[in-house]
Amino acid sequence: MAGKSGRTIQAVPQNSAKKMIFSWEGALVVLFIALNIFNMIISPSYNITNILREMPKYLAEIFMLFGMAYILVLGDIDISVGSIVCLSATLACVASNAGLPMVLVIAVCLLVGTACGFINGIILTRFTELPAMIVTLATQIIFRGIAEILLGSGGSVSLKDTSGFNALAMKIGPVPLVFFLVVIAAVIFTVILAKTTFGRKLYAIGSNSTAAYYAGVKVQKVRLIVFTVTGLLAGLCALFLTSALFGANTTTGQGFEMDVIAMAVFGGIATTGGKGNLVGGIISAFIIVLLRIALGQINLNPQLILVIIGALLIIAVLIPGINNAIQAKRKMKSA
Amino acid sequence: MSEYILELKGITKIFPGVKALNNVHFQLKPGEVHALMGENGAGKSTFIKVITGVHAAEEGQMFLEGKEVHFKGPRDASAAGIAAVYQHPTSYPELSVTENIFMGHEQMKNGMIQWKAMNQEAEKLLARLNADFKVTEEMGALSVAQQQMVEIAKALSTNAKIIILDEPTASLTQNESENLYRIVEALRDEGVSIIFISHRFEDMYRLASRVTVFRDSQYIGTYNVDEISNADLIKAMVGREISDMFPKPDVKIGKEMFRIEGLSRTGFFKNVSLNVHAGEIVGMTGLVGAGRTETIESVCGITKADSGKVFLDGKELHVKQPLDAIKEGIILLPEDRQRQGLIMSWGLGRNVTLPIQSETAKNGFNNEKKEREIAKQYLEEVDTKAVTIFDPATSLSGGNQQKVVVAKALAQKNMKLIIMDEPTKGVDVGAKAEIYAIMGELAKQGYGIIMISSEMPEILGMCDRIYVMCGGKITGCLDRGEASQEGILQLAMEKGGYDKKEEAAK
Amino acid sequence: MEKKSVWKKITGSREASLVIVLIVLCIIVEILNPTFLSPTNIGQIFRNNALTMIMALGMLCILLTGGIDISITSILAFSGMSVGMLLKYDILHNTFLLFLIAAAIGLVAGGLNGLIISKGKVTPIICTMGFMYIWRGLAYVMSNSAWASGEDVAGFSDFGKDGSIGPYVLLVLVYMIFFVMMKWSKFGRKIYAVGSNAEAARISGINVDRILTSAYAIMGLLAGICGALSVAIYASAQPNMQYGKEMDVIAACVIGGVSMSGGRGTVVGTFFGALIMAIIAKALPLVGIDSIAQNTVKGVIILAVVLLNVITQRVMDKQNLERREM
Amino acid sequence: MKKKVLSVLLALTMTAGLLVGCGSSTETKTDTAKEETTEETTEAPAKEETTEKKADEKTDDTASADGIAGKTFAIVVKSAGNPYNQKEAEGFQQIIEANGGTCIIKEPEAATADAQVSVIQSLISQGVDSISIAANDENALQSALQEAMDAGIKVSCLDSKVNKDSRSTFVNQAGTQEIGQALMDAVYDITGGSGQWAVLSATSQATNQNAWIDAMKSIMTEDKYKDLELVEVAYGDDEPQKSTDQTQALLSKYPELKVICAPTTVGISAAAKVLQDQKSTVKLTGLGLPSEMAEYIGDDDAHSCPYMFLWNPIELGNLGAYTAMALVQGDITGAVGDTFEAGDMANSPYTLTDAGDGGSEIILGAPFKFDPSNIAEWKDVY
Repeated sequence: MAGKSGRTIQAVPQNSAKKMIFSWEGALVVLFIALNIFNMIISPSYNITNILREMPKYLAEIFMLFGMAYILVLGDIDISVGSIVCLSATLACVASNAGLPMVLVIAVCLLVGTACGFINGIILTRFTELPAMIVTLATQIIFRGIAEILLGSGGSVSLKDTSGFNALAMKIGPVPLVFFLVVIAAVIFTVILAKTTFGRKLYAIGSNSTAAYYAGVKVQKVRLIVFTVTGLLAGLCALFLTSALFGANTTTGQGFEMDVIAMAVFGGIATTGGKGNLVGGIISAFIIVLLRIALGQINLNPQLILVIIGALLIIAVLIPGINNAIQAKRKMKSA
Repeated sequence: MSEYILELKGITKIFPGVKALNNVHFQLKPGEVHALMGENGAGKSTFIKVITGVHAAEEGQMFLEGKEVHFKGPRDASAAGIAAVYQHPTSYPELSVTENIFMGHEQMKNGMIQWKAMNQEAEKLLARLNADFKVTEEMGALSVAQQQMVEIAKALSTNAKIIILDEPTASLTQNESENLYRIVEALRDEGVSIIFISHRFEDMYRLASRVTVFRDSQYIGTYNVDEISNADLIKAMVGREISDMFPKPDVKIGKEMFRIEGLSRTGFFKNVSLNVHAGEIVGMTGLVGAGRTETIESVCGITKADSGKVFLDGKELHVKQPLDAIKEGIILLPEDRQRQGLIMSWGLGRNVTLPIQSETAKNGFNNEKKEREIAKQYLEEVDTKAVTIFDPATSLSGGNQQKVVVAKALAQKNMKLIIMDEPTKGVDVGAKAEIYAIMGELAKQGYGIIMISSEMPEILGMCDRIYVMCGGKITGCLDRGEASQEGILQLAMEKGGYDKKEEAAK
Repeated sequence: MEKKSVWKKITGSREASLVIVLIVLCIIVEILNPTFLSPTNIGQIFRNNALTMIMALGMLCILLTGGIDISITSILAFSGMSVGMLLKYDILHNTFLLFLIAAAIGLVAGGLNGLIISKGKVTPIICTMGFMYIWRGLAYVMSNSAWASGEDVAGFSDFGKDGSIGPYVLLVLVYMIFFVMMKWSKFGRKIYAVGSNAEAARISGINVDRILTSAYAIMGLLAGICGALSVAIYASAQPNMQYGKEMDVIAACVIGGVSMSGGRGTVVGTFFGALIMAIIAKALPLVGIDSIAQNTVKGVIILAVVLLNVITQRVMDKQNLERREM
Repeated sequence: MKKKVLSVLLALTMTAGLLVGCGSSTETKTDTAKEETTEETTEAPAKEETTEKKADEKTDDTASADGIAGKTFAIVVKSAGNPYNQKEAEGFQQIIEANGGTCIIKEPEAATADAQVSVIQSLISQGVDSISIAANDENALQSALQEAMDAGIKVSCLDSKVNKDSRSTFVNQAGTQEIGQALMDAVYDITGGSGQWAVLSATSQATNQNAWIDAMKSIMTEDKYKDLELVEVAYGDDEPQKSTDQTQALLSKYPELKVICAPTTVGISAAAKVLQDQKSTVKLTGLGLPSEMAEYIGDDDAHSCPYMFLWNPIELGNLGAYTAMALVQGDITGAVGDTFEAGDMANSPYTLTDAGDGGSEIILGAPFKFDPSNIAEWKDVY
């Protein structure tokens, strides 16, 4: 072609070990190891059996991390997931108590979650002017509100027949079933985000949705899918939470949205979109969960645990900024 | 008293990793219009920001009316009588015109902003510029040309002795530019010194008495406009000679491949019909806001037209979203590269392969190796100045960014019609020539090309046929032979268009 | 012609459409329960929602800069708890000084938010989420599981007593200050400028970081004052006070037409938005909606008002386009 | 590639961390037996057997041992930052420590059943000997508490019960029927026997409040109360602001209203403030903390609440502690009819009675009436 100067452009990716170790994920791995050592020192009860026993409730929360990570990569946010968990769990219990077979109960739970996510998605994609924050804030109130109405004046529903949910809470050896499911889901969602065209589209939308749209990405369809899948994951979370609680009440899932956002952000996923990956998100989820377990075991005031998590979160997001500033200064000197 | 109102000596400015200015000089005489030229990335904008105190230079001295000054911030510069109108309008779209004019130097009384007085003052300023909009309007509701006028009014409102115009005509059409020239001349006659940055030679010839050229962050020289030839100036800017600016190849025009019939969208354009033949470069010009971009965006599925038909190769298309148009082979190079064309934080390679990733993918998994090969191939084909395909788009100059957008289009194998919206906007002269060359090459290969542009020379230099739009309607279609600057201008300002003529015929 | 411009002004101004929503809401409630618009009730609407209404102003500043602050009720709890503890342990009883201390605590907390967001380049939602945990947690730790009771805060709570004009005066004062500040002071306009186009603001010599920090500091200051006010109005300091109410404040702003992407929003709009939220809170128990359904109704109303805003805007845009038709 | 290496690293550290964790765990005393059995056995039934066996051993041990020295007793309250809960926990701690035991006070992160589940799980890990819990949900803690019982931990509840399958016994502050009766009589007394009254409750889901309200409603069907009209049950969600709104709404909706009964500590103080500030003729009664309500209790028009009820949360904590000790020492098993000594508490010895839900309960005593004559004395106690 004309104007060709014969210039060549490098196209071989550089794989340097240094780069990997100094990445955020690398730092998280180091932190993960350090944390485990720290936990073992402070808590005599910190061992595999206890961790595996204490974990299922937190593992159920981690399901939603995958959806939330996708939503954050898109540059959106969903603060209604906790309420979706509440509504799904409530309806699952109602369905189970109505005598439906377990398969149908599971279907109801997942369908309700999916439907809630779909409603979020539909509103957001039909009214693109609205920020996700305010829409999911309204649906947060509405979804939990509907659960409150369904739960009636008792405010809680308990399973009459727990056998089906007991099966969900079963353990394979010492390891709970939900652990395997979380691992499988983690692999699937990580791979989709990192390796597939769909994942690439998420990053494109999160980085610049206009340019993505011009390049032929069906932006609104992708958003609708992601919000719906997040609803489905909230349903899944509700299912396993119910198998731990044998019931649901108006506070089920309260505050989960902040928990999972904190996990994702600590894992290096930016709320501004287009940045981060699930490897970081998953490691950070385990860091937060294990820290909570260990601090719980030494009977630290739970509010202090929240203070520590809050402080960690702020430090974590401050580090890249400080790092950039130092790098810039160094470059400045070298120039 | 010095001969110069403003003089800069040995300015060096360092950004993390790069020297943006390296020992540059500049001298501005009172009451002159001084052009500052150079390719993108030559350091002009940085230089301006040093003058206006936005950036502090690491080395060098600045003299204002013979006295050395040290600006600690934009406030100091503004207090010293220096005002700048930046390349990207630095406006506040949600705020009123008055407020945009007076931001940072509001008229105060007892600690309260005097809105009434400011509105009156703003009206006076706008009247001086022959502006036809209200001071209470929201900035975001104005056209680019009107926003530019507000920016100039803002400079005037500070009673500046030196006004810097950074590419003021880049987004303006011919006659809007004319209006700007008159304003600049009037200011000069009032004794204001003006620094004028532009890629358009016509701006320089029309206005400036002297020109200073920067290249690669360095000072090249200062020349009297009357004494330097166009070729020499280009050579000074680019560092080499450009033999043929508009390499329009002689291509045999094929059969009609693309046709629009009666396309309308309420409030934007009405009853637009045009056609393109294989190997033909079709120009679309007119004033900004004439509906050119909006028409094309409807064709490409960005927005929806209310009525009308679009045909490609004789088949009617039903395009609902950009993907449909892309699948049919209609490729758009959007006007705003940084917002619409590229994902600036991404590497070049990823940008190039974004639209085709599904085609190279296996079972939905990205084939990264193949994507890298494709990206490398096309980025090299358009001769992008980059080190690796992983460089972020932000690291490139405007012209090279545009080349990446072109590479992205070329990578789409099924491309039939390529639509370029202002392909050389903000692109320096060297890169411009290269982009024209690519266009010629594409025409030779038999693609249909539509080029939307406000720049008269490239429209006249590159197009086989030129559609002129005005007020949302096509007012005329000129062949290469019959087209002239005056003819186009007349059509661009004519209201009513075809309809009126048809009515008259009846 | 004259008529048309008046009409255009009404339909074109968001505040006007808010007033219409407000009037419709009031009429419906008044029909369902005629005691609604009694002077006592109206007084109570303002008093019970003074906290949301005051904090909405701070949130306005922050949303104008394009940020968000979800730590406000935690700051409120911390400052309120501090006031409560000072009173409980008989350290300080001077109402004015207590308000001053609460305000100072808020100012520091907000300033910290602002510094981390502006200098540390941390996204506002994350920074304030961290502090949401931190301040709330510290409020719990400080309380040591004790409340300051009505008796503990006896003298102090006279300020917020039903019948005292304290909360109203504070409310009116803060709204007046903000109305003037946001419209007629340089500082107010700089907040708009930063939110509208931060880069442009930087070039025109505005210290963007300082404005950002100030906006968060102002928010913190108001949250701090509200901490003391909350103790005065409810004659009680509990570490979980106003838990989750930051969302009500944000909703009030958005209903009032404040854009979450920055640059757009007014004090008047915020006032009406907060008033709509206040009326919803007041009216729901009055019109006899079953209490377990009240949250749902509240959520639906918020969603409806927000969607209505968008739809109105779209209709207006379309009309404008048709007018432009040549 | 980068990610692959990372995940391998991650897996390695996890396993390494966990292995080391197992190693160190053998040093801990209480867990050792359980730990090893679970490590060796992979099948769930086998595990249950061993843990049961272990539980038996434990009971034998404690029965022969002297007192509760070396044993750990945990109390899980409903929520953090609430003085009522705090007093209850203090009362519990006082008794346990006086008898040489170790006491752990656990507050959940939030007032939810979810949060209490995590707390229970954490206590199981620590291998405590007894858990006394004030539940946020009657049923939601079942699986966690059963797991605790399977691990040999004695589970009892106090203040707010869990269902019969999740507990050995329940330390009830006062009989539901008794509280209902006391409140109903207060309403009857203050109204003068006829007129409108309303209830301001906590959340619509609060177990205790709902039980008391139901009890009041059933008592109201008696002929004596036929002239009383319950106009509404409003819910203030235990938030001062919402309780204030609800109280004001009650006042403007029912001009004829004579009495508000608020069986919740947050609601009653918010309502008391509204009524007292407005100098309303409407009077208030219910359940409240003396320390919170001292300001509002009085017989004259200047005070909104003539009298109210509550039990002593410290004594409730005391009794909870004695119950937990009795369970751990094997003095009682939780069966109806068991009796145990509770130090120098007023009604000692206590007998387990039928709770009406198939399980057993221990009743602290009748609710205590706080009126102007004794409020000054109690307000500094709790």
